[in-house]
Amino acid sequence: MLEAESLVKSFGKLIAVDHFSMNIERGEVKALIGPNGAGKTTFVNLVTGALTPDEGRIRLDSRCIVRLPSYKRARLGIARTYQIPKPYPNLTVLENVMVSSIYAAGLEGEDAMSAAVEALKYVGIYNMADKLASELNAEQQKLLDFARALAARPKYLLIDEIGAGLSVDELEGLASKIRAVAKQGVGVLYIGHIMKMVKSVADWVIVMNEGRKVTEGTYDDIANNEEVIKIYLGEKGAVE
Amino acid sequence: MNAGPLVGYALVVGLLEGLYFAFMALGLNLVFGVVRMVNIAHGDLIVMGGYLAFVLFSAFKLNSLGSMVAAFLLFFVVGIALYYVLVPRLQGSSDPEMFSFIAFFGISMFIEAIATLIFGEYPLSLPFSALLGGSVEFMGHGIPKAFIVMAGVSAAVLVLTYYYLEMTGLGRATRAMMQNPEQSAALGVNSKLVALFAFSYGIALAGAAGAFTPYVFGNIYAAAGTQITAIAFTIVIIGALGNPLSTVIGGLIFGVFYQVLEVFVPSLAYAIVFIALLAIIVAKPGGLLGGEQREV
Amino acid sequence: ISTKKPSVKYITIGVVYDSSGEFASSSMPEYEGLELWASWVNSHGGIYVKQYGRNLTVKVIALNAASNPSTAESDYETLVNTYHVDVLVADFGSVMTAPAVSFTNASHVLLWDVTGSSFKFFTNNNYIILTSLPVSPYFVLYVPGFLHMLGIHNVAVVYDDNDFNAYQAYFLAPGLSSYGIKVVYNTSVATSTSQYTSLVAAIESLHPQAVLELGYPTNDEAFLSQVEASHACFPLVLTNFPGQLLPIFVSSEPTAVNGTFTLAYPPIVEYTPQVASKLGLQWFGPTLPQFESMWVNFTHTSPNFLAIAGFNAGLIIQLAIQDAGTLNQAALKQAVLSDVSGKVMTIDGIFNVTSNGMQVGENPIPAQVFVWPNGTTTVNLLYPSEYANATAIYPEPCP
Amino acid sequence: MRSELRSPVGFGKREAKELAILAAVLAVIFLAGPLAYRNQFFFLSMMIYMMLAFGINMIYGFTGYLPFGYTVFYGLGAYGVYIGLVLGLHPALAFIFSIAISMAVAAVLLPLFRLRSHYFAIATLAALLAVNYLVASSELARWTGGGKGASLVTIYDPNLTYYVTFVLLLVFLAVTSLVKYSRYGLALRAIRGSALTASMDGVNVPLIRGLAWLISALMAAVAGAMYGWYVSFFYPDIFSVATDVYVITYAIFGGAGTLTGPILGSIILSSVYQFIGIYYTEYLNIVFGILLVLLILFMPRGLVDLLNRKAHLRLP
Amino acid sequence: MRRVQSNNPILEVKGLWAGYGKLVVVRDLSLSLERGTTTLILGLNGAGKTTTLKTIAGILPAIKGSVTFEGKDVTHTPSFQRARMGLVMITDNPVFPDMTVSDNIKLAARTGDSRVVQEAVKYFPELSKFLSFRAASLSGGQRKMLAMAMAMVSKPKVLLLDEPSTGLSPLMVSKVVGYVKLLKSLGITILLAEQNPSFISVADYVMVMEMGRAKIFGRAEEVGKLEDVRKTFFQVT
Ligand SMILES: Nc1ncnc2c1ncn2[C@@H]1O[C@H](COP(=O)(O)OP(=O)(O)OP(=O)(O)O)[C@@H](O)[C@H]1O
Ligand SMILES: Nc1ncnc2c1ncn2[C@@H]1O[C@H](COP(=O)(O)OP(=O)(O)OP(=O)(O)O)[C@@H](O)[C@H]1O
Ligand SMILES: CC(C)C[C@H](N)C(=O)O
Ligand SMILES: [Mg+2]
Ligand SMILES: [Mg+2]
Repeated sequence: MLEAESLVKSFGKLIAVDHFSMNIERGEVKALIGPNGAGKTTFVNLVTGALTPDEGRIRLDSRCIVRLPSYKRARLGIARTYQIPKPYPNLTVLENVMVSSIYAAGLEGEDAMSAAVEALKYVGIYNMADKLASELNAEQQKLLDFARALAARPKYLLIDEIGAGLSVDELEGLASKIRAVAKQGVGVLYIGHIMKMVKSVADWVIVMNEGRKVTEGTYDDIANNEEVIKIYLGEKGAVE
Repeated sequence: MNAGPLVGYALVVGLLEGLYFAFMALGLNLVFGVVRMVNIAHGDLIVMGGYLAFVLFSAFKLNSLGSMVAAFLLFFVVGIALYYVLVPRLQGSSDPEMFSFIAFFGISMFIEAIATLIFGEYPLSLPFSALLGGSVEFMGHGIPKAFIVMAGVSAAVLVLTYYYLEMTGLGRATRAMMQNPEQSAALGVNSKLVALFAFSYGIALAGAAGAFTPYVFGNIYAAAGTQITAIAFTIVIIGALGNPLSTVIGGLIFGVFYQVLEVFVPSLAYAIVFIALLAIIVAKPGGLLGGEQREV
Repeated sequence: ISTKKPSVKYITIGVVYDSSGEFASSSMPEYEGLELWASWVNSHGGIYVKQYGRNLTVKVIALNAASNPSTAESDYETLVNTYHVDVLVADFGSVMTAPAVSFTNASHVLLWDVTGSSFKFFTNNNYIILTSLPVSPYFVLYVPGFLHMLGIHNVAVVYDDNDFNAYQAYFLAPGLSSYGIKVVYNTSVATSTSQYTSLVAAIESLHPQAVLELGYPTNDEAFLSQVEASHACFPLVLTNFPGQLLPIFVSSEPTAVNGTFTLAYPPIVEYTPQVASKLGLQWFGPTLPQFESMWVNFTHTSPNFLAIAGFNAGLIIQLAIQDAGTLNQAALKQAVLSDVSGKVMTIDGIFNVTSNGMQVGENPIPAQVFVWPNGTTTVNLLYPSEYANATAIYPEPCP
Repeated sequence: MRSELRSPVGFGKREAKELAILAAVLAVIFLAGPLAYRNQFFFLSMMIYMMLAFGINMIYGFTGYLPFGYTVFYGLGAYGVYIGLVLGLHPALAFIFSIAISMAVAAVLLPLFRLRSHYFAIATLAALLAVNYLVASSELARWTGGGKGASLVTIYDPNLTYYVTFVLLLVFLAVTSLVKYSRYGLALRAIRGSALTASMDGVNVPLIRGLAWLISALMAAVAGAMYGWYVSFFYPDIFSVATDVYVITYAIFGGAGTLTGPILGSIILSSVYQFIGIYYTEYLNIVFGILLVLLILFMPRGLVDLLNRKAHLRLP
Repeated sequence: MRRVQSNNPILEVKGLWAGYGKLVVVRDLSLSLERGTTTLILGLNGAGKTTTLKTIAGILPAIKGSVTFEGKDVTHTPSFQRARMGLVMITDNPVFPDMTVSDNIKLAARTGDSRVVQEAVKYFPELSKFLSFRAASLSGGQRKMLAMAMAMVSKPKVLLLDEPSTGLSPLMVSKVVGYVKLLKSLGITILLAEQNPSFISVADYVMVMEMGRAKIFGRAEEVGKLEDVRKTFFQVT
């Protein structure tokens, strides 16, 4: 289990994450939603070690990892994607993915190579394997991010806003892939604003606002929660 | 040695010179900030400004303040020419910062060689009276009046530049163009003109600052450029690259540190200044006034 | 290098110089002095070499090191191994001479060192001769006695962290203490230093009777102009280079240099055939006025010490070749030691080297510089008495 | 259709063959060269520049961090040997001591990697100047010789220096090739692309980049020690910005991040420098200056890239 | 394909081909905007929406074809001049990260007068907390909000808006739809590229792009009903 306990992170006067707690079990998909600036990305940054929390604890299978540098967390099985993709522009797509199959998953030689190829095929950008990552468009870069995260053979996967800009068909495909990944025993935290996506992937939804947890529950609970409608979904609820 | 008055004296001289150092480094910072060019020839341009002041004084007895204005105008034109030769191509390259470093090194070698051919190898210098003779007494020691004039002019240039970048539409457009060229163009910023102006202004500042080098550095010679570039760079990074206000901090720190150290450990003054600079940058990686960057 | 086929018509002189960079200002006049010597010799039909039974003209092969010691190393090797020069003349100063020292010693090529006066080049080295400037210990030979003569008991010393100045300061200390002169301020600064504002104030606060600033030309200039600008009125300021490069100081710092002291060399000090004969020495080469007019024709500038040093190197080489009658390197060195050293005076002064090749003859003379409002100058030679032509105005006139 | 996908990681037969060919080429140049053109120092300095270019390649080519003050390690390499001898060490130990000093300074400078790359570049320049002034200072002259300079004349042996340098050059070539084709090289290039992503992907960025930095510093230190040993007299100006710039230029001209780039860059440019220097002395810096500008404007990715694209070669 | 003819178009694009170097992305596209109307370009990823907008704005050069703005041929006019004439584009990455939020707004308004900032805050109160922050510290969604404020204060005649809703919360999306309505009510002619069909409700016309060509063009109500379009953009899981 990946647990965050009462995390706090502020930037100057602004408290981005404010005593926020949650956990994920392997095999389940949870969604984290909330208005823009709620602190979702900051939370991911805290869990992966890109930022250090001011307060609070993070535990991976009951081991406290809050002091570990991010590369160690990655090797322990925490992988992520980025809201604004950050591939290695100077590396080919294949090389991009191999960095994580080698360093995060700890694979060697042929194994690393085949794990990378497998991830690319799974995500659907294998045909671009020897292009430079900088030649991909924004959406392909998101998929590359996803492939990198998968090649890390993670136990826990934090997906920050992968759907934005994808077509309905692509979203569908992605949703079923995310569910399939979870079925293989990966705990997934899905962050995104496309409620259809949230509905189709998540077993459980957590709502965040101004750094705090507002409520949590099943998709239907959340979609009908007055406060969530007020701060997040708007009068008419989800899209359409 | 009675240290009290000496330290007071060194502080004041350091502040006066520090303002000039900020002026000296300002153009470098601007050129980097605006077009991301690492102008390693900055010091050589300053030296050429110094030569210009020398020539104008020898030929027309022109005061260095006049030479400064002349240098500014002349180097502005030089900046325009340099811009067209270098900047668009370098900006289109895969690593503009590093490649510009090399290109400007070429320019630096070129300037130094030309300067040697024209002005010969001897150091040249100007009497302080070419700016303003005499000195004022402070803490029992004389401060050349020329230093005070120089510091005043430097402060004025710094204020003017700050005003240009932070308060005017042109300055805002300049910063916008640096950060997001496509969007700034789509909002009506004439990027080429803005960049051309800022770059040429930066080069012109180098030339103008040169008019005072004979006083601060004692003399000018073709090979002095490298050392001046190095000092300018360190000043720029103590502050923050691309932030002219911070250059003032860098200049003052450099000036004061150096003068105070010269009182106590002259032989290690430069070494300690540079070590202190390193310590500062390590403690504040973005420079003293650099903001933190959101990366994720 | 030592075996020359009789068919060869000229003597090749290899020299390294710097057309740019920090040593250019000093290296160029030296190099041009050597070139002037070459054309002078050739206009007289060359040098008679007994081995070939006839006169050979000289040909200078000059390589540029652009003030980079590593390039200089390559140039020295190229001159020796590719051009097989008969005579190898070093670049200016110790920094640019250093790369040649071990190489020439190991290759058994005699290095004609013009101004690389570093003390350490001369230990365990059979293939080096310093032709101009005394080796470091002798540089400041007359300074302590001179200060003593003026009744000075305490001095401030500022020197630069480089070979030339550091050795000067190093050998100055025992001299001063032998006269009981106290060093109240003794510090070095980086050679690239050019801001002396607070340093001058620090010295001022100690009220020394004399300030000795031992630097390179850029340091001396900056120091003098700072002393003037801050109106620090020292009774005596002595710097190195006005005595070598006076015209430069006069044109750039006329008021700052006025009244200050220096160590004088030719052309400020004029050595003449009369002086030579008085000392029982043989005069060789042009007199100073002859040299000056040759130089003016050659370069359209007026000569300084370094130009004379370059020319002088040629003269000594010429004497050595004539005397040895061969281009064999060991024979040349032997000729210098046994027949040239201690026997000859040139425009550069007495040529006198120790058996290691250290120059000890041309000791600089303490002098005082006056620049008159009309731009003319007077340099009074002050010490020792056999050279003195005036007495010091001490303390210096203070504006 | 694309040819079959090769793993970017792994040092196999093909890479070993490539390395052997390159080593053979170097052997021909540096063992036969001095027989044809009798200027041993010309070839020695070419090797030294090549070592430095390999070092720059290791840190800049692979990680994108360009140290403007790289020659600080070169100077320390030379001075370390001198200091070692002053301390009374056996000459062999003095060389080891010199490398240890450089490594120690490199380690002290490690926090500079917290800076963004251009800050880093300039900060190392400050380090170069600081060490330069420290070494020159009279305060430490007891150990460093200060302004009076350093002399290694007691261990002067140019031929031995030459062959030792050659062997070490081959070692550096091999190290570069091993790094380039290993997972370590992949990680370095990843760091160059985005250090943040790399650490999120499990790369121990400080360690791996720090190691590259140390290797790079070691290469410079060895180059400096060999230079000092060969010339036997040197001064604090060995810490020279000019040397830096030449090396950086050589490395980038050849092609940073490649195996053949440093070799080609050093051979071609140091020859150009030598020959322009000899025949067009007055105009050396004018010509070299313009040449550099043109190179960078029209051939910025280096010679190896140009040859590979235009002449359809496949230089590693 | 059906074209709607207009007598007095403010912007007219004829036979436009556009792309990147040798890569042609947009083919033979024609379009005319009636004054005061809002036109929505719907298209999947890579359909060429951004490329079209950038070419109209002059950020990319046209390969072939012409762009006429208020009767003047601007095909070869640099983008900054088009912007000054009133043809403004807000890209999908519109902020200046190292400038403060209020400087971002001032830049877009082409004025140094702080009153524009106050005006913008009136419509976008969420931004008021951040006015003196550097835009780089904003969250993904906050940047989009800033973009809308910038669009508003730039006072364009024709506004080209690229995907203003990506990454926004549903509440914000509906707000953005509202903002577009507001801009429209100010008389601004809008050309909007989106994948989110919610914007059909503000649009007068919809153009559907596929593989760089305009596949469908028509009145919003009609296009919104087309089976094809519904299947691509409205499909419910
Ligand atoms: N490095 C930083 N410096 C300053 N403020 C920051 C920084 N990172 C985040 N913030 C602020 O913290 C708050 C939370 O930001 P965060 O990116 O976590 O939001 P989010 O929930 O991911 O929003 P979105 O859905 O729009 O992506 C925002 O107000 C943002 O401006
Ligand atoms: N800078 C570029 N260089 C080369 N090709 C590009 C560039 N930008 C976009 N493309 C290519 O042009 C095609 C159209 O891209 P465009 O950005 O116009 O699509 P879009 O409709 O805006 O899609 P999206 O919804 O992803 O923003 C894509 O195939 C893309 O890969
Ligand atoms: C001309 C001289 C002052 C040079 C000095 N002998 C040196 O070694 O640097
Ligand atoms: Mg976010
Ligand atoms: Mg787009």
